[in-house]
Amino acid sequence: MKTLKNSVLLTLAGLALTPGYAHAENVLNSGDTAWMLTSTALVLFMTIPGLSLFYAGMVRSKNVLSVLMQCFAITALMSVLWTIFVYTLSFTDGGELNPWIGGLENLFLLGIGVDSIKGTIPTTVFVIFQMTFAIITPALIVGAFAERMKFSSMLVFLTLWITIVYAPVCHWAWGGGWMGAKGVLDFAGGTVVHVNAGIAGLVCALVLGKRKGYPTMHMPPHNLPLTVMGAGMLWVGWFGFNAGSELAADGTAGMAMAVTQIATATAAIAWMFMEWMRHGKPSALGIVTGAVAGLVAITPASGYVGPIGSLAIGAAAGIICFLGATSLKRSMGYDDSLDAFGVHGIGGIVGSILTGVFAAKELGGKGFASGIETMGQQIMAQSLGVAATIVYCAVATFIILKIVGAIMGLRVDEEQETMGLDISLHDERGYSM
Amino acid sequence: MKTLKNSVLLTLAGLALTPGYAHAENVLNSGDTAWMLTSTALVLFMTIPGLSLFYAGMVRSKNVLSVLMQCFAITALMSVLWTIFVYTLSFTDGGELNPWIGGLENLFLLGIGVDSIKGTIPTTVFVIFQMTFAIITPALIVGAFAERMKFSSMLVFLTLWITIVYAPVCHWAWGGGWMGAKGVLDFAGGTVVHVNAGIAGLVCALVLGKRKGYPTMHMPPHNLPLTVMGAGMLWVGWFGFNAGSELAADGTAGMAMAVTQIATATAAIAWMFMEWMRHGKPSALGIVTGAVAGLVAITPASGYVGPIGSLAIGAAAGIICFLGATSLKRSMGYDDSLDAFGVHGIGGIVGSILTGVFAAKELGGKGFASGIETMGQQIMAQSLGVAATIVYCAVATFIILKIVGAIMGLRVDEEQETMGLDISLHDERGYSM
Amino acid sequence: MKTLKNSVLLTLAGLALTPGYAHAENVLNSGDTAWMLTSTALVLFMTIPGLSLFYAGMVRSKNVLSVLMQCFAITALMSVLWTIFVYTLSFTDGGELNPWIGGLENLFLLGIGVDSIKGTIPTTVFVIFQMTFAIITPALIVGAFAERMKFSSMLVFLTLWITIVYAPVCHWAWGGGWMGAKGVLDFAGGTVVHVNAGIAGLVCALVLGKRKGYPTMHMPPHNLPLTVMGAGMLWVGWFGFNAGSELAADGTAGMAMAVTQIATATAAIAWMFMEWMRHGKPSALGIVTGAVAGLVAITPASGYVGPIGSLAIGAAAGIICFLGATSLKRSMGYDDSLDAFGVHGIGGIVGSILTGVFAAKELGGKGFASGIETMGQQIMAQSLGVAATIVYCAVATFIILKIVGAIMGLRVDEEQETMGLDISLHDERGYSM
Amino acid sequence: MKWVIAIIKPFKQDDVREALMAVGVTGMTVSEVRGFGRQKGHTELYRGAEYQVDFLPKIKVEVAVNDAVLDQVIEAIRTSGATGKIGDGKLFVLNIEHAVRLRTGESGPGVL
Amino acid sequence: MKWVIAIIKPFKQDDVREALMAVGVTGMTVSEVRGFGRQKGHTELYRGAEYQVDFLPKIKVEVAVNDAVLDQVIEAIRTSGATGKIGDGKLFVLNIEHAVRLRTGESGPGVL
Amino acid sequence: MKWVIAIIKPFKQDDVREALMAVGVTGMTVSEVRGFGRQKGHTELYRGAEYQVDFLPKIKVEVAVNDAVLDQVIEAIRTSGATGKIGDGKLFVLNIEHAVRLRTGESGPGVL
Ligand SMILES: Nc1ncnc2c1ncn2[C@@H]1O[C@H](COP(=O)(O)OP(=O)(O)O)[C@@H](O)[C@H]1O
Ligand SMILES: Nc1ncnc2c1ncn2[C@@H]1O[C@H](COP(=O)(O)OP(=O)(O)O)[C@@H](O)[C@H]1O
Ligand SMILES: Nc1ncnc2c1ncn2[C@@H]1O[C@H](COP(=O)(O)OP(=O)(O)O)[C@@H](O)[C@H]1O
Repeated sequence: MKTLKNSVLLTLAGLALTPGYAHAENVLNSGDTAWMLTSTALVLFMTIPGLSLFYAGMVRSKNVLSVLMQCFAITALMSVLWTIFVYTLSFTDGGELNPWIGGLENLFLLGIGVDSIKGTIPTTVFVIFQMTFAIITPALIVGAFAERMKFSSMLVFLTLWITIVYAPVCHWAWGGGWMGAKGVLDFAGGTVVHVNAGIAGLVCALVLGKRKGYPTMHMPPHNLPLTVMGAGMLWVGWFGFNAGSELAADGTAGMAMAVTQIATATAAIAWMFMEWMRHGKPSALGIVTGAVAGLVAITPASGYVGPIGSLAIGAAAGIICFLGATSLKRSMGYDDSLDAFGVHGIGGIVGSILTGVFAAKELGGKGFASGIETMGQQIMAQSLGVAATIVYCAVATFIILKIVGAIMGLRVDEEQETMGLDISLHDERGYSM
Repeated sequence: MKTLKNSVLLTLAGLALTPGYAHAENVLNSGDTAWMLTSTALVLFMTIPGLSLFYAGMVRSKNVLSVLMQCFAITALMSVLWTIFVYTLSFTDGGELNPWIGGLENLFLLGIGVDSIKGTIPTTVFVIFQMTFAIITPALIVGAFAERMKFSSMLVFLTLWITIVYAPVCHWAWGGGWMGAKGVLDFAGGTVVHVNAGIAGLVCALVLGKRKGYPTMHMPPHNLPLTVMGAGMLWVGWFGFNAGSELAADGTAGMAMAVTQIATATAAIAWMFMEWMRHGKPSALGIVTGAVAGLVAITPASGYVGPIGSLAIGAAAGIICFLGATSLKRSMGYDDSLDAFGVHGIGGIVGSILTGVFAAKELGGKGFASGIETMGQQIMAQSLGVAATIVYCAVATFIILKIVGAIMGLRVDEEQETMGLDISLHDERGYSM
Repeated sequence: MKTLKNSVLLTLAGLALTPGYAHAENVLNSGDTAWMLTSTALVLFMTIPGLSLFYAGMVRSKNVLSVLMQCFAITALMSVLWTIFVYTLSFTDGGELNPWIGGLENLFLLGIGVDSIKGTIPTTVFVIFQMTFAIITPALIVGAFAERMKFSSMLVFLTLWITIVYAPVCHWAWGGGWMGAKGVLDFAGGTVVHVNAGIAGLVCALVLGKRKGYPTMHMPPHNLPLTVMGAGMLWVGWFGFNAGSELAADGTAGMAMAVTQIATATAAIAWMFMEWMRHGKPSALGIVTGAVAGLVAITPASGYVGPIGSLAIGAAAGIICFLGATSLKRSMGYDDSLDAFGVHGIGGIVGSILTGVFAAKELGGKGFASGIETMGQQIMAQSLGVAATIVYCAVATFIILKIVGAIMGLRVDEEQETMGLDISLHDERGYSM
Repeated sequence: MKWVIAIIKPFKQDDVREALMAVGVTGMTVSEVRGFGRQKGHTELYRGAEYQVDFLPKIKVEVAVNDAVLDQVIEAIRTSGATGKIGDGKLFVLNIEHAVRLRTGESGPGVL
Repeated sequence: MKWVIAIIKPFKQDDVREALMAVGVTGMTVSEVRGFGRQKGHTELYRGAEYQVDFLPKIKVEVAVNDAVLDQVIEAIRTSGATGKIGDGKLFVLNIEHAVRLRTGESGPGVL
Repeated sequence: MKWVIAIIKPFKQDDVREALMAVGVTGMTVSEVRGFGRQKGHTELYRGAEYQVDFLPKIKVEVAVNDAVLDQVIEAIRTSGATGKIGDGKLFVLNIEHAVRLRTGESGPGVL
């Protein structure tokens, strides 16, 4: 998402181009509002049903509902927490602490009314749009602990995580914190969403340990059509994620949508050919995973790069995430069940760094952050953003997991795992054909 | 949906806030139009595929197509009927009969052209947006008679129902009829859509009787992932339903979307914890049903309440509908197969009444209907709207069913029911794996 | 899609109607942009997941992933090709060759920046919106060669096809070529998309030959709920296809959406009753196919006809495509597996011709193309457009197939076909329940 | 020991299980099968392509019983599984030569 | 009476059913099974995780026949079920000691 | 020749297959079944409607073996299929009177 400073500049630029068109800050623009209402719907669509189907198809049929339920419960719980206190921690002024965390003035969204405006859209729309990001980020982590985490522990863990990890990182990048000030470019969530979720996922996979039987037992995805369907929904919904992060229906939103499409397509093709070369056949699970990798990688770059940059970022994402989700995972031996780290963590890192390259005007981009002059500086800034997110997220996630684990345990017991979480945790079965 | 009078006022208010911005009545606004085109797509999306999947997953596999087909055929049939005569009955001036029913001036949509404007959007868009409401309302009733009604009888029954029940109730509330005039607040269809469909469903369940084997035979949902998927789609599409009912992309639309999200999330959580406490485990079917209950309950309130009100309405809906769809149904013994009444009827009543409470300015709402001064009066108005809908809908639905039943029968015969409606009525099978 | 000339005229007309509203050409309009961003998402949604599910449900379970993968790979590949050279061939000025094909000035989208404007929307949005059409057209052809074509050959075939067939036909109609100049009306792709894909499908079916066992072996659809779900998504997404083809959020877009809804519903009902009469029972697969036939047929007409015209076109499409996909196919004996020709080819022809009838002002339409005065002339123009597309597409497709076939073969071998393409080409299985 | 195979109508499964439990049977194994017989199937129709489906869904119940209770078991299945309509199904008895309980390794009649 | 169990390739199901009907068999029961044998399976690959799948989809046909027609039935299955390629499957004959038709309660050879 | 039917726990399928291969068995047929026995089932709950599900998912392994290796086969299944917990399942041996390989038409012990 553009930082607010950028937003003003862009809008002024936009005004210059559109004489006679009342597109000023703090005046509601119905076109921008229409697009942001739509974008909000699109990003929610990414999680339910998109991501939840993408994930649900990959687990064994005895766990299909547990994954769907985790994503759905996260959606509901994060919405409530966001309303009560996470929004204000993320996006209001934190006073002295502002580089690190926001303040408390909008607890329970108090102070935000029908007529509150943020930029050119109602503040309520901004709040809900951002809420959908705070929903999907923890939902992405599900991919790492699927098929073995206790549902109750997951709720507690993620409540702490959204407060202690997401809110500050979000504030750093978009809410007026240090990361934005340092010129780290993160248009739609490369660090805030994907690196954050990917690293948290990796820590979860390591702390929870492998699923019983992994990797010797066969655990083929139980219903790949669900996964392909979910991937298609993610792709479509991601237009709201990236082009919506412009917070307006303008040229930057248009370019963000274009580069999203191009990078995603390129990554899908790249993954497909990698698999074809390495394993002799291209697969449906492969190509859709490649597309998701492309979506992830273009996310931080989407408002800053042009078509050429998006082809390059897409290709890089497809190839590197392919290696991450196949060779790296297998050689390291952790059980990141559905590749939350392999796709989102790695894709987020690749995309965040490459944003520093392809934002360059000469490469068709919009140019570097204000105050940054060379590609080297921008890449440094990007790396700093990534590194800070990795370190803070990894440490904090680890501590939270350990505490929750000590108090209530993290994993279901062996028998429950064998029986499947659907029956053992939820008393229901996915299919009764 | 706001009544037209409100619409003018709000727009004027909007204009005051947005100097230099041409957002006047009867002048097309492209932003508002963009949002309403989108909203129309979103509300259609609620029925096909949303609601039809939500329902289809809950029946037995031998009836899966029958439910999908019912929803699809309703979509098509209601669209045609709406075009021919139901729109004009609902939304044009009925002259002397105007408090009760509209007129005939737009039969076959004659008189509505490319340049016709309603408020700030093309009249065609208003017509189609409202059409999607007239599609989903009868489709909701399917939940009550699923797995046993004759397809042909259903088509006849719902043709009569949309004419005799829906058109007038819609006119009462939104088309210039008595309900709007009395100050009954129904932003997006608490009475018109949900109480109406819920009560009609209850009458259907009572008149048609139980499914063979109910409640002793096991009838677990055959494919809950479909249901969870459908619930996600309903949630996303509902943004068009509620925020679209503002007919503009403005601050009220933004707030309507925000409170929709918050109430839904709260209801889902509330249902989940109720189930957890009462039965020892939370379930996926439970949490998604809770979300739908929240969506239903916030519907009438969505343009009138604030975040605090939405938390309260969501919590109430989750808890009360939980009791309705579990304890009440079981103790009364009717077979409302998929809880059309338990969720939509009860949720609609709860939401409509509570709109009278949380519309209060002190509780963060927009204030009461014009002419209404106290919360007590508003609650009385709301109760009147609900009661009138219940009584009229129940009596009329009962009579229509009895007549259709006498002429052509309502239920399939025992053998067809045992065999499943897919084979016996449609000569096809859902799955051939 | 309106031709650019029309676009200017319509916009000017719009301006006349909306005093004080800055909706001029080459000035970005945020409302129009919002709608076109949304439309782009909707049209992508038609292919993934819409069309791919619609098709996937109809094949046998051993081929489910192959169909999903074909659609997904087409989406990715066409996006990349469009970016690199197909867009510029389709939509830029071809100089002397302009009646037949565009030029090369926007290779790699060079020259298109954040600030480029086309009409009232960013050029990037126009590019991506049109890209989604270039995605779905080849994806439609999948229906004709499903369950037997080699994946690698398909990629090569469609790469050639999009270049040699799609790009020129698209340019003829919308890019400034001869068809638009002749006054052929094709609002959203009757010839460019549907006749084109349908004829290419027919040629594929004839050249590839029947599936092993067809028509004696039972090949029932393996998962009709997927098909019904996909049909619902197609319907919803088609609003972007048709109403988006106006490239603005205005009265014509509104009417395009309205007639799309009405024609689709009418065609669904028509097909349902045809089947009911001919076979004794209406089916779910039937009604959804009827809806798709209606969507296809109203496509070329959607910006030109009124409600009455849409009722007529819908009814004609439902009845004629019913005969095409049932009687005609069976009597001719070709194996158009999922009726790409029967629905899209025939529906496209019916719709394109009838556009010439119902565009008439007296029938509620917008009037004929500029320079055309009588219905007879318009019908002649429409027939010319259809005939040219049929002949060119058939010949070119045939030649491409023969060349690709000679070089690398078109079909999988018998054993692979028996085993199913999922295992034999992709090393994965759709379901492991 | 005998191996009793009964092919029954799906909706009779619970009745048969209860009848078997009533005569002291404590274990059984069931599976979904498709049956062809006198009971006529149905037609399916997909876009004009008509299929005659002759196989109907049935449940196969397999139960190992000691010789002593065989007659009771047969009678229990017969009375609980019959509706009197064509397609009720059939029951076949085969001989078991040997039986083992995997958990304990014990064999012979005590296994049941 | 004999209980004939035949494991065949799925796409041969209709041929076998017709061959059986041709020799006068009026009832049979089929089910989906997975077979392991000489015929080699296939590999599946999901994000780099390779599975060797040795079990192949097969159809199990079970048919009770009177002794008199046993040879004909065996021959019918053999000729209709064979393709000559590895994996065609096998046929086993077991003895039925007793048979009952649930609907009527009649037992013995008349049951078929 | 004997027809060995073993009802086992699903996650034991690979172990049993390997144990069988280790004693020289080259073919077998498995299917998904639902078993009722001492092992208790579970409860399912849908919107307040509670179902007691007594049938548990099991795998049925069927393998035809020559008499000479029967004991080894039984032992292999027993040791590989047992976990020591209730519900491990059972094994039954029936007699095969005749066997045919469809592909070649050969019959008798050489079929296996
Ligand atoms: N000879 C047979 N061998 C195996 N199964 C049979 C045989 N005959 C019938 N069945 C099974 O019994 C079921 C019922 O048989 P059917 O002839 O339809 O009715 P009924 O048992 O009332 O005579 C069939 O669907 C089939 O599964
Ligand atoms: N000993 C056996 N016991 C049970 N089923 C067997 C046995 N051997 C083979 N089968 C079944 O027969 C099928 C075909 O056997 P296979 O060895 O692959 O080919 P063929 O029958 O041509 O020799 C197997 O997939 C399996 O289902
Ligand atoms: N008499 C029987 N006939 C057929 N199958 C049986 C019989 N008894 C048990 N089974 C099968 O064996 C499985 C395990 O039996 P169970 O009594 O639960 O445990 P155990 O084998 O440890 O005694 C059951 O689920 C059922 O499938």
